[in-house]
Amino acid sequence: MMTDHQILNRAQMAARVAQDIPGGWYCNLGIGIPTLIADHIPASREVVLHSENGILGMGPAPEPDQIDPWLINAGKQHVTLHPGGSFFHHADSFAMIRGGHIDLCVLGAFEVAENGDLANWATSAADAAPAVGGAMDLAVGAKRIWVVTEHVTKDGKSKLVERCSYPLTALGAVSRIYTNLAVVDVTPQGFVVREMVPGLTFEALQDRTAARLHLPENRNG
Amino acid sequence: MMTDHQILNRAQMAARVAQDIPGGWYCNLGIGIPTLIADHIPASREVVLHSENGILGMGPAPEPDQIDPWLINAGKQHVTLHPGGSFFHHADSFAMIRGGHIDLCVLGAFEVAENGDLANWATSAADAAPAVGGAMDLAVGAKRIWVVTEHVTKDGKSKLVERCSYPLTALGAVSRIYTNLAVVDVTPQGFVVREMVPGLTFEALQDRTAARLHLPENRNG
Amino acid sequence: MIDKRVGDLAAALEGVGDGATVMVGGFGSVGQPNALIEALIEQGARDLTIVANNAGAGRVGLARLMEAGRVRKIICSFPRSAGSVVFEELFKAGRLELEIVPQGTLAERIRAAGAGIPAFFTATGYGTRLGENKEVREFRGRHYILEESLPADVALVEAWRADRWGNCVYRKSGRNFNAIMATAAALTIVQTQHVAALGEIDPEAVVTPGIFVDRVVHVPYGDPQG
Amino acid sequence: MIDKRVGDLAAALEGVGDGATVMVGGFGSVGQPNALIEALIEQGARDLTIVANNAGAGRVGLARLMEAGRVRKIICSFPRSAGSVVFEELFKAGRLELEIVPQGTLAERIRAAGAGIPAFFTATGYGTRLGENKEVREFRGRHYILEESLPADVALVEAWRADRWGNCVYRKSGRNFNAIMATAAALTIVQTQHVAALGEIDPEAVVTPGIFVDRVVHVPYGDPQG
Repeated sequence: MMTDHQILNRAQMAARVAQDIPGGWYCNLGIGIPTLIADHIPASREVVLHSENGILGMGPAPEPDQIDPWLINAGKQHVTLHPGGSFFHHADSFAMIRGGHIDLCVLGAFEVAENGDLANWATSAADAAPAVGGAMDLAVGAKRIWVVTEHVTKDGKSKLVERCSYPLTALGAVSRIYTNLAVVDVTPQGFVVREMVPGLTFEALQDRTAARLHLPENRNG
Repeated sequence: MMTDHQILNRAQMAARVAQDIPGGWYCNLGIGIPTLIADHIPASREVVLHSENGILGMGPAPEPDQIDPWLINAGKQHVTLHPGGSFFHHADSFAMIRGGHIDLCVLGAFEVAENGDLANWATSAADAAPAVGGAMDLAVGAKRIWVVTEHVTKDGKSKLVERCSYPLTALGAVSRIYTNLAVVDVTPQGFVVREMVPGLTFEALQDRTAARLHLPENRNG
Repeated sequence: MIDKRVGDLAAALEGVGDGATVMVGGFGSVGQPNALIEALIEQGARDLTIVANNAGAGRVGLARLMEAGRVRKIICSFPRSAGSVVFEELFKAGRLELEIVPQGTLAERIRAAGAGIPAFFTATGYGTRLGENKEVREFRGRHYILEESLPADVALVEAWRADRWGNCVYRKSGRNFNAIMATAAALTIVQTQHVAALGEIDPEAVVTPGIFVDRVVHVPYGDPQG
Repeated sequence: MIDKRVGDLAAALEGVGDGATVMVGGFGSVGQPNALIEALIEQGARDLTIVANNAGAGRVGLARLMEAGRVRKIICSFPRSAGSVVFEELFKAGRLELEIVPQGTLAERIRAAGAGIPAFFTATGYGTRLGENKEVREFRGRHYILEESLPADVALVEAWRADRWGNCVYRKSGRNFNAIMATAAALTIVQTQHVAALGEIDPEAVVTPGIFVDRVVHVPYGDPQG
């Protein structure tokens, strides 16, 4: 079924998330699309970026001739430091995370369930050596977890599901999902669609989603 | 019963303890006589003093005109800092203590039992508001605990006892006691006298001690 | 623009509620947030639980807050010290609840609260009166007791320098409980001797990153007294 | 006089025994104690348990130690990364034991070992595969699992500057696991880019006080590669 609607690319998805991050928040942006979000926060809006390898106040990637080999982010990319930034060790860094001091963490996902369960670290229960990194700590520790991801996998499988089938990262962690098709809140009632790309109908979105979608109450009522 | 023996004063007791502290040790010296020990460590012997309020490498009291009001020790006295010293917060300070990184802590005591139990924080089980400070952490955390104290109280009661009657600070913590009359090791066999002040007999020392004293095996055999 | 500086002490203390648990930094006279304590007396919140190493001295600062009848309970390691006269009076009169905590356990419970650790085991206090009624467990042949984290509603902190993001450094033995209390409260209020421009504090030497700090008030208080 | 400096890498690694648990600092290419790892390969200790964030990359450093058959087990948070070829080979062949630990839990277990905390509760991993078979407890309405501390026999640390007492500072994101591993091992060995005179490192900015350090070896290694 073809519909004539827009599909956001990775940069557009990152830009859409960036819109919703207010100045003054302390944010940790995961590897992949989340990392791109930083480029879409206007310089005038002070958002303080945290990297779990011990950086607060991270700035954008340096010009190639300005690279400091001693300054990388959790994704092992070279970064810069804003005035007001600071360095600390791994235990202090995860104290910030686990202690609930990070306002927002944006992560990628394999699956998000309608109860907020997140699966984003292992693609198979049989994989004996998946790499968890800091995902579990971030998912339980940050004040809010947003996921940014394609709505469906390359094989057309919905990433929004009733219950996760992949190994869980954390229970009930996710409060909002930004996909290339929609912005979806995770509520006690399940998935509530807040926004869709132009040209997409609710029914078409539901067709691509393996869990029931709801419209906000004020649109139902 | 009068005997013609020496009785060490506080400074002499402190000096006696100082003799046994080798260079390179990290030491925490409690309030009272233990604090005096620092004055008796020769400048040529590098012993690094820790204060639980966040100082390592503490130096002696400053000259009156050199006082830095921002630098006090755990006994709230003005101190100095040696080159190589460092400052840290209370959690890091007690991580050093609890984590077994302090080679030696010297404390005062109300009572030490022959099994190494220490009572040095509360003088009565009925006292509802005794001040414990860092005594319990030091007593369980330092690699070795030595006690320096008068052998008997002002009322003539032995501070070396079979079992403590005062509230305990820690179980089996003390390994050596320096008194104004003797140096006594706490061993699995109980109190073993290593040294007595000149003129004092073992019997006279036993008379002033409320637990059985032993001589070292090599002196018995 | 992030600017955590507030204009005066009244603004710094705004919203502290009755029944709040308030941490107060400092050890001895060094690092005491005296101006914030005075402002808390002005501010009027009652029925407070105070977390501090000591229970005040003389009739100023923490002692004055207690004397004004505003403190229901104090959690500390060393209530009795030279000049703790107000504490003695109130405690004898049964008008003050007291929880004594070994100093290292107090520090670790505060740090745990800031680090999202609800409870931990420690050997400190095992077999003593302060370990009574606490869960005991053996690890690798040694006995430990379970201690819970100690979070607060408000932390009153004294810093040496702070910037508009709330980054703080302390001065010598003034770091003490200040740096850990800053991490453990829902509302962390800093009185700072000096205000630094953003970027002026060496990123390698920041002790309290701004993420932990909510308000900064500039109080050039001068040296600790006594 | 306290002088923890040793003349060469062989002296730095002296006495590391077969079966030792060895912590290796670094995150990505930054703060890797590469010279000490190479020296450990030379030194010959076998049957090692390695604690590190990653399981090595390429065929150098940690990967070369593993390829040489000297590692029995690895405890890490992120074994699979770009270029973790040696890990993949050994793990598939069943020649390497693996314990995966969430990065924050790994950091806290190491910190706990250094701080004399044998175990603590954390929410991380609750309800997941990595929380299976761990004790669960509820505090204030939330579920947590019990994690034990992770001490080591040896820690290999890379510092930016160190003095003869062993005081260390790190460089930017090179602090990472180095500063906590330094506290958690019976034998802490530091390779430092620069040696400072005693007193040259600002006492307010020391990250690892010398009390945690046993040996310092001067290795002007240069910038991280890659």
